[in-house]
Amino acid sequence: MARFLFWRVVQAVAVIFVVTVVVFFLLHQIPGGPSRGILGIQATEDQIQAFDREQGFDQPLPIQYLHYLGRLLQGDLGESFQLNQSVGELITDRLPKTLILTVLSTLVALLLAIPLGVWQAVKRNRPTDYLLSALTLLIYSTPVFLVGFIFIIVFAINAAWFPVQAPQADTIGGIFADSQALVLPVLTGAGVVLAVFARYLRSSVVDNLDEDYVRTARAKGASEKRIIARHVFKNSLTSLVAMLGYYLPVLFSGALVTEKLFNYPGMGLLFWNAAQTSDFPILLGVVLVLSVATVTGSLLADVAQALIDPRTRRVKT
Amino acid sequence: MTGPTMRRLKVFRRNKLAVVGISILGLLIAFCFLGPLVYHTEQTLTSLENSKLGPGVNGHPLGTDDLGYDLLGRLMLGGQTSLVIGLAAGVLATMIGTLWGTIAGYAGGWVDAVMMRIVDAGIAIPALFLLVVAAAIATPSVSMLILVIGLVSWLVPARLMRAESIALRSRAYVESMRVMGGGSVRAIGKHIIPNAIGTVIVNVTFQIADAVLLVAYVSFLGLGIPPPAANWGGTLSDGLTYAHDGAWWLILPPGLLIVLTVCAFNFIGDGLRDAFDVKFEAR
Amino acid sequence: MLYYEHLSITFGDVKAANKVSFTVNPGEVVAVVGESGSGKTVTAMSAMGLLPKRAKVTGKIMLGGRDVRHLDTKELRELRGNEIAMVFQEPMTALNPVHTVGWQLIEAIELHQDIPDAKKRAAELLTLVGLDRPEQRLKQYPHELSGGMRQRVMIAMAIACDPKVIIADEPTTALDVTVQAEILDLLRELRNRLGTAIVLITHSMGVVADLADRVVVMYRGEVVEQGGVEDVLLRPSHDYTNRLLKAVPRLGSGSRTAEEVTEPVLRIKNLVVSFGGQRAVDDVSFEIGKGEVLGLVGESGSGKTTAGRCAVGLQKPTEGAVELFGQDIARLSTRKMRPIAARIGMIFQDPASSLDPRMTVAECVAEPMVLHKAKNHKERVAELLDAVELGSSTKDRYPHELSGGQRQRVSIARALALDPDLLIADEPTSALDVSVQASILELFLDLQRRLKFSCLFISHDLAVVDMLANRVAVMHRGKIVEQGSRADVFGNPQEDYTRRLLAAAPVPDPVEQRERRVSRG
Amino acid sequence: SGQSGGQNGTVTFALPPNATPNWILPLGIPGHLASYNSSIYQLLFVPLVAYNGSSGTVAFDEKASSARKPEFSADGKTVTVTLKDNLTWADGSKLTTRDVEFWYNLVKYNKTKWGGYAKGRMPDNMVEFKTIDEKTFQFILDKPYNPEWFTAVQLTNVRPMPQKVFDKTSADGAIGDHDRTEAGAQQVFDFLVAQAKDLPTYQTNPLWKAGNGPFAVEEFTTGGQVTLVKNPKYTGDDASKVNKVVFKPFTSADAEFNVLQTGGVDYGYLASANLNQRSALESKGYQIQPWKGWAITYIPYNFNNPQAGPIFKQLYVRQAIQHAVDQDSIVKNIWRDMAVAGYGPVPQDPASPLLSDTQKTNPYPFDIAKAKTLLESHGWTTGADGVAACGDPSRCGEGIPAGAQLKFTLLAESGSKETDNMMAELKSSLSKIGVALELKQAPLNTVLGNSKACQSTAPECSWHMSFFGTQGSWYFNAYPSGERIFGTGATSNLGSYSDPKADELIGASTSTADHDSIKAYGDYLTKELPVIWLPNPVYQVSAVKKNVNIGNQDPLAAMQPQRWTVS
Ligand SMILES: Nc1ncnc2c1ncn2[C@@H]1O[C@H](COP(=O)(O)OP(=O)(O)OP(=O)(O)O)[C@@H](O)[C@H]1O
Ligand SMILES: Nc1ncnc2c1ncn2[C@@H]1O[C@H](COP(=O)(O)OP(=O)(O)OP(=O)(O)O)[C@@H](O)[C@H]1O
Ligand SMILES: [Mg+2]
Ligand SMILES: [Mg+2]
Repeated sequence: MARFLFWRVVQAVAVIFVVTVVVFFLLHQIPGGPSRGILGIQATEDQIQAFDREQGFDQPLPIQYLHYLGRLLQGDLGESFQLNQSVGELITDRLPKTLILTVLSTLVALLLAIPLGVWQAVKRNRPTDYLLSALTLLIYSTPVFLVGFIFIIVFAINAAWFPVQAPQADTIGGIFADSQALVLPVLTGAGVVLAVFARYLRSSVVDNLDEDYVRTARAKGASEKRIIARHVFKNSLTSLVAMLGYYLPVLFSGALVTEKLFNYPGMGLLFWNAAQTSDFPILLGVVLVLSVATVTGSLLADVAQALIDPRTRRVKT
Repeated sequence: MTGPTMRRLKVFRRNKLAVVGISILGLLIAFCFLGPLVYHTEQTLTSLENSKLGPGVNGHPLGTDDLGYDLLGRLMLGGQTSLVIGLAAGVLATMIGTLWGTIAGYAGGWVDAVMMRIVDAGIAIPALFLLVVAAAIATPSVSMLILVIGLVSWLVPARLMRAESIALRSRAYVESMRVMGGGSVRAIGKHIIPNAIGTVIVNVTFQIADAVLLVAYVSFLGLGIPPPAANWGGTLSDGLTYAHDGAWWLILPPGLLIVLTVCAFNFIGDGLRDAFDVKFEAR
Repeated sequence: MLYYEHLSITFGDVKAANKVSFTVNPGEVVAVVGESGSGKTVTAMSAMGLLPKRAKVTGKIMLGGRDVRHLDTKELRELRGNEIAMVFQEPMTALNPVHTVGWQLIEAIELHQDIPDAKKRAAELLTLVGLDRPEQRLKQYPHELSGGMRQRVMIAMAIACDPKVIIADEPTTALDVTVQAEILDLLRELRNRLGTAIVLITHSMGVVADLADRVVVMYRGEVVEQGGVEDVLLRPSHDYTNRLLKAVPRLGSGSRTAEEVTEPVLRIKNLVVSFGGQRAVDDVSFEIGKGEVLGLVGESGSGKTTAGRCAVGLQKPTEGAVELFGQDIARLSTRKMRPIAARIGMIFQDPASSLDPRMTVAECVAEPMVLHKAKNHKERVAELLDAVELGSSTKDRYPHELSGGQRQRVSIARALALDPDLLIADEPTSALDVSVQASILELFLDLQRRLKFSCLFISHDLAVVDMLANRVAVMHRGKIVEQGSRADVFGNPQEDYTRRLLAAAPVPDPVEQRERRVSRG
Repeated sequence: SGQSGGQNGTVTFALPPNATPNWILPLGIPGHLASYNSSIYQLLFVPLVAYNGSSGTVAFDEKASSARKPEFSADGKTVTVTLKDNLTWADGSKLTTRDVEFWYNLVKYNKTKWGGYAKGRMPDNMVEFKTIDEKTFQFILDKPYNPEWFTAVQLTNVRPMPQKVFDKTSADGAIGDHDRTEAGAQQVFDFLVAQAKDLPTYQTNPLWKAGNGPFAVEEFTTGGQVTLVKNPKYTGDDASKVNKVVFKPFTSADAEFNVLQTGGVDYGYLASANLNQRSALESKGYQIQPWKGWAITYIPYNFNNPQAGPIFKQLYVRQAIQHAVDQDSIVKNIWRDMAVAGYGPVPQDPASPLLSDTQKTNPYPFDIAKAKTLLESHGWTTGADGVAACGDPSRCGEGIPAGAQLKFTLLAESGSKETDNMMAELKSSLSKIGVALELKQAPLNTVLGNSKACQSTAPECSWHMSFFGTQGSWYFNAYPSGERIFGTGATSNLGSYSDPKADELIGASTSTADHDSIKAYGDYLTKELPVIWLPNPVYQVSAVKKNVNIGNQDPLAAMQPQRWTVS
């Protein structure tokens, strides 16, 4: 196990390295370079040159990359071109916000998806199942931005049940204190993955209900409820959790839309604005953080599967 | 060949939602590709004086959009783009993913490790990033979107197929073929991919649905194909700008079409999943 | 205690059980035997109310004076595990992989009993079924136990609430003879101590002879004969029972002799294979001469399959050498390996999975010819199918449309397609019931006499090997402990392990088996 | 909630997306010049000379300045400035010429690091700083300048800073005359910039509390929320009438509009697409006020592009293209009247005495037929693909081969519905005269990065036309001269437009004192079409709570919140 872990970590580091290389070189393929855009149309030639010199854009790309890597290894993600803050600061500022939203969204999605998926599995191929299938698909196929938009118009502006903005506080405590303002953004975020989770869980529960151990449990005299809750559920959930690791990027794209609509400056928006302004250090930093998160997520998923769930070792039929 | 095919058809037909999905898809394709032959509209020259007419005004059954294009005609045109991108990108992603995953799973060892770490790296780089960079390097066009969407979405099928491939490569029928002196190409082409075809086909339908949604998302972010080209997502996100005006006819129809398309493909996928599931009839 | 009266069970058009009637008294072991698919499992399961909803049931199933069929869900739950318990065929999948053994055992206890210290009781149960260090075992997950241990956990779970009836569905098929003997002893002790009635479903007449008081023989959904174990096994009255018993291979009935190996077709020298530090095959050497059948026997997991896989290059040896037709295969490139591959045939342990489900029978059989670009496929395929007694009608069928025995014949036909000089047959009959097994063995012997190929025949069924082999090698924990002519090894075993193996193999004669058991101690 | 805005004299102002304030030092450095930064720091540190257009025309605003109107010597080479008497820094000391000299020294010795620097301009054009007395000083210039231009374009950049607080080289270093030596000035400059780069300390750093403006910082978060409170120590004659101004950041215009609809801000904005909501907003207590910008909007032609350049160099081609732009329709249908048609290089709204008659009357009105004739008469014929091709090179013009097509790519800024639609409309109407546009979209920064002034051989010279004017292409200082956008070789002359006559007229407009010179310049470029003139959109469409009186909004895009009132 230790050896396996060691190699997976080494591989994960390699993956992150590859990601930085790819992202770095891709960014520099954008024609025109960032200086003119960053400094604005009013900037003079001297300033542009000074900026390029300062950022090392006059050096060959591989050298620039090595410089970047060198600073990265010292934990320095660089300075934003435009925001007058270091990328490290910006990310520590924004990451918790996005995390709150995505974690809550995921939890809500799970809370809704679990009973939904299980119920569908129990009633599989019956009208209830079809109805719920259609419903979850409807949610799934409505683009997030439309869902958020409808929520705002209906529940915030017209009915005024909830605020139109996500919590505006800067502290985590402050954000949670304004819990009412969290409702709409969290629901919007949950919509993105709810249907996916529900469908995944349904098929997983259906598969598990066919397993022999369910028959064993029945033979013991366990009730159907107990079988679902204590036997099937845990089996299905471990694979669902394993899948969660890979859903980070999806959640992240969803976060951008929620952040834009609900005036909630998080990672998605940081990334998006940086993309708009060619703020390379931020782009690199955000992608790096995301890739570390994703790679760690998938690593944890692999390890969790190898550790907890012996079924992954069995050749599946 | 007829045996299993007929059986699958039967199972597929028994899934009512799948049949509904196929019918919807047929109607949508007819609407987008045959519609313009019957219903001619101007879709290149703008007509600002006719902008945002309500449904039925001046002979525009669904009204016009903010540049004065007839909306019904625009939806047909936009549907072509959305469906073509969706189908092509979905198929492309599945093809790349299938081959990649199968080879990685079959080869195993360090080849597998390297190939799958590349997939990990791909998953770790947000699709959004690639879209932004691609849009900055080249103008979005149908083929570029197909390529980019295809390139960001082959990763999941690759993972799926790797798992399948690992399971299948140690099946006795693959091993027995190797004992008989068969090579890897035959093992992958003749045994592994055909036996994972259920997974592949189901995956295609989901990929297509996702690609249609991704096109909408891309348009919402302003990274879509520039005018006068149209796609449903673009029409929808443009329409949202005027939502506060009460211009519902700019939102509802494209929204509905997207929902219908995505649902149709998912329904079909569900049906196919059952059709290719050997256990299905035993249940 | 439990009795069935005119029980019929149908699935759609399939009549799985037809007017089945028999009785099980307290403290009695009733064995249910019969060919595969004859309705043994469904009949037993119906007593627990565990049949799928599709099943249509008529007749009576009386348990402790109540008809199971008329109980509601709650009453059924009260019954299950409490009055009647079941040990399932597949211990591998019958336990929940994500819960500890203790959790599952305690669940079984607490569902019906209000015991303050269920954990202690669980540990007691494990001790009762003969597992050491029970406290520790409780914390383990199913995959951390061996097959035999899992089977014992299943039995512990079944007896958790002292049920009046236990149904044991092929409780020992997955196990080797020594473990099998222990489990049978355990069941016997339970019956003796608690007076439990046991319904025992099995293919093995040896097991029946060992444990049963009475026997019920089923054929095509119907009970064709029932009676005391000695009556049925020694003086069968029904035609099918007769056939069944005749098909059972017996140790000591073999007749083949061994000669000096002169020109070895396969030579394995000091073979070692390790999996993550564990030596699955440990310094094994043997040779097979031209036209000779070497039987490789030993308990489950002793490394037989692994050795066989090394012989054909499917498994890379950790140490040691494999020579095929005088060439060291480790040194051969893939291209040079091809002509050698053409001279080898292999039959895999599991016939169902060795055929591509998406290829027709003809395509499967033709595959080696396609690979080696041989001519006239069509005629050759027809010839081969003919040789294994498969009609031409099977040619265009898919594997799932065949029975287990038919599938096994297809893989034999395929293995023989290129007239191999060496055949590796890995438990070619383990998945079959005795009657089908008998006809396949017959066929094999016939072909081997005619075609004169050499063969490595892997099996844990000593009687089968006795019938086919010229020489025998016995494996134990990765090592070959004894090797010699069939007559020497089986008739005059030198090694302690070989002797134990022979002693543990039950014989299908209740009288003889009783004597053997007593002498074993 | 919040039907009545401006509670307790507080006004909440909505910032546009992606424009969060992040600089406080009154010396801007490149990359930190966003207009909201200067809007904020000039409320803390009063500039030497302020201009403002809220009176209806852009003019000197003495109240908001720290000096009286500068006086120029007759030869136009000496400026004499007298500081106002009543302004004091937070520590109670008076504003003196030393504070101006401090600024001058810092800029002189650090000019390349300073954001406002351009070669030949300040401080290059100032030969000497002469202290007369505590309140009076002189700048000696290198040559005569148009006083109006020099005051409006150059002196507005001068920011007196509290020398007694700022003149040090480290946080706990001693105050001295470090700025008077080159090395010392550089150390001080670097120290101040380093302090300004520490955004999280803006709220607490004593440097930023030393100002003399009508406001003081109460809150300045890294997320971009800034709260200014009325400065109790302010001694000038422009004291704030509101107690507090909150600058609130927004992640998107949509999010801001949602908040606006629930009354969450006092002074916000809306997209022109949402103007139909006007009455709904008015019923919620808002007033819609377009905020006009002192700007022009245009699409530059890349005259140095090897293929398209020779075509663009033909005036008749530019005339035909300009004739094909239906500005009125764009203004009405796309901008919903929140833009003003533009015909030349001088801002047309608000009105100014600098506008030439030619530009007022528009020499190239929308006329497709005329545009077509212009092209046809010069040897262009429209092919089957609808694109005009040169059939007669002798008539088409120099450097245009036979068969050359009027096919151009237009790289336009993304992210705005109005721009998208304007570009679509442009493409559509140009296609009617045989000009094919291929539209590309990219974020503003990418568009700017891609539209560099370039030599024709350089690879980056492949662009044809570009649009970056969703909020106006070019914002002028108070005096709308064109040396930086149309002068030969100027950095912001993206399309490399070059015309000796234009250069001459530009030179005159910046060095002579009368209005005729700039009118002559405007007249010439209106006719010459160095770019495609387009409607100039308003700076923003503001929605202001009815009980908050903001007066006229300054076309120079600055704010005077001290003059707002809450009733
Ligand atoms: N769930 C089911 N659906 C349909 N048919 C079934 C089902 N379960 C069993 N059968 C059929 O009922 C018949 C009897 O099956 P059963 O499992 O009782 O056989 P068995 O005697 O236990 O055989 P084996 O020795 O192979 O275990 C078979 O033909 C089988 O195909
Ligand atoms: N691929 C593998 N990875 C790890 N361990 C393996 C692998 N294959 C076999 N083993 C282990 O090697 C040992 C020998 O296995 P093998 O399959 O050769 O046994 P066998 O004698 O054929 O048993 P059976 O009679 O049950 O078929 C077992 O302990 C098994 O768990
Ligand atoms: Mg059975
Ligand atoms: Mg084996």
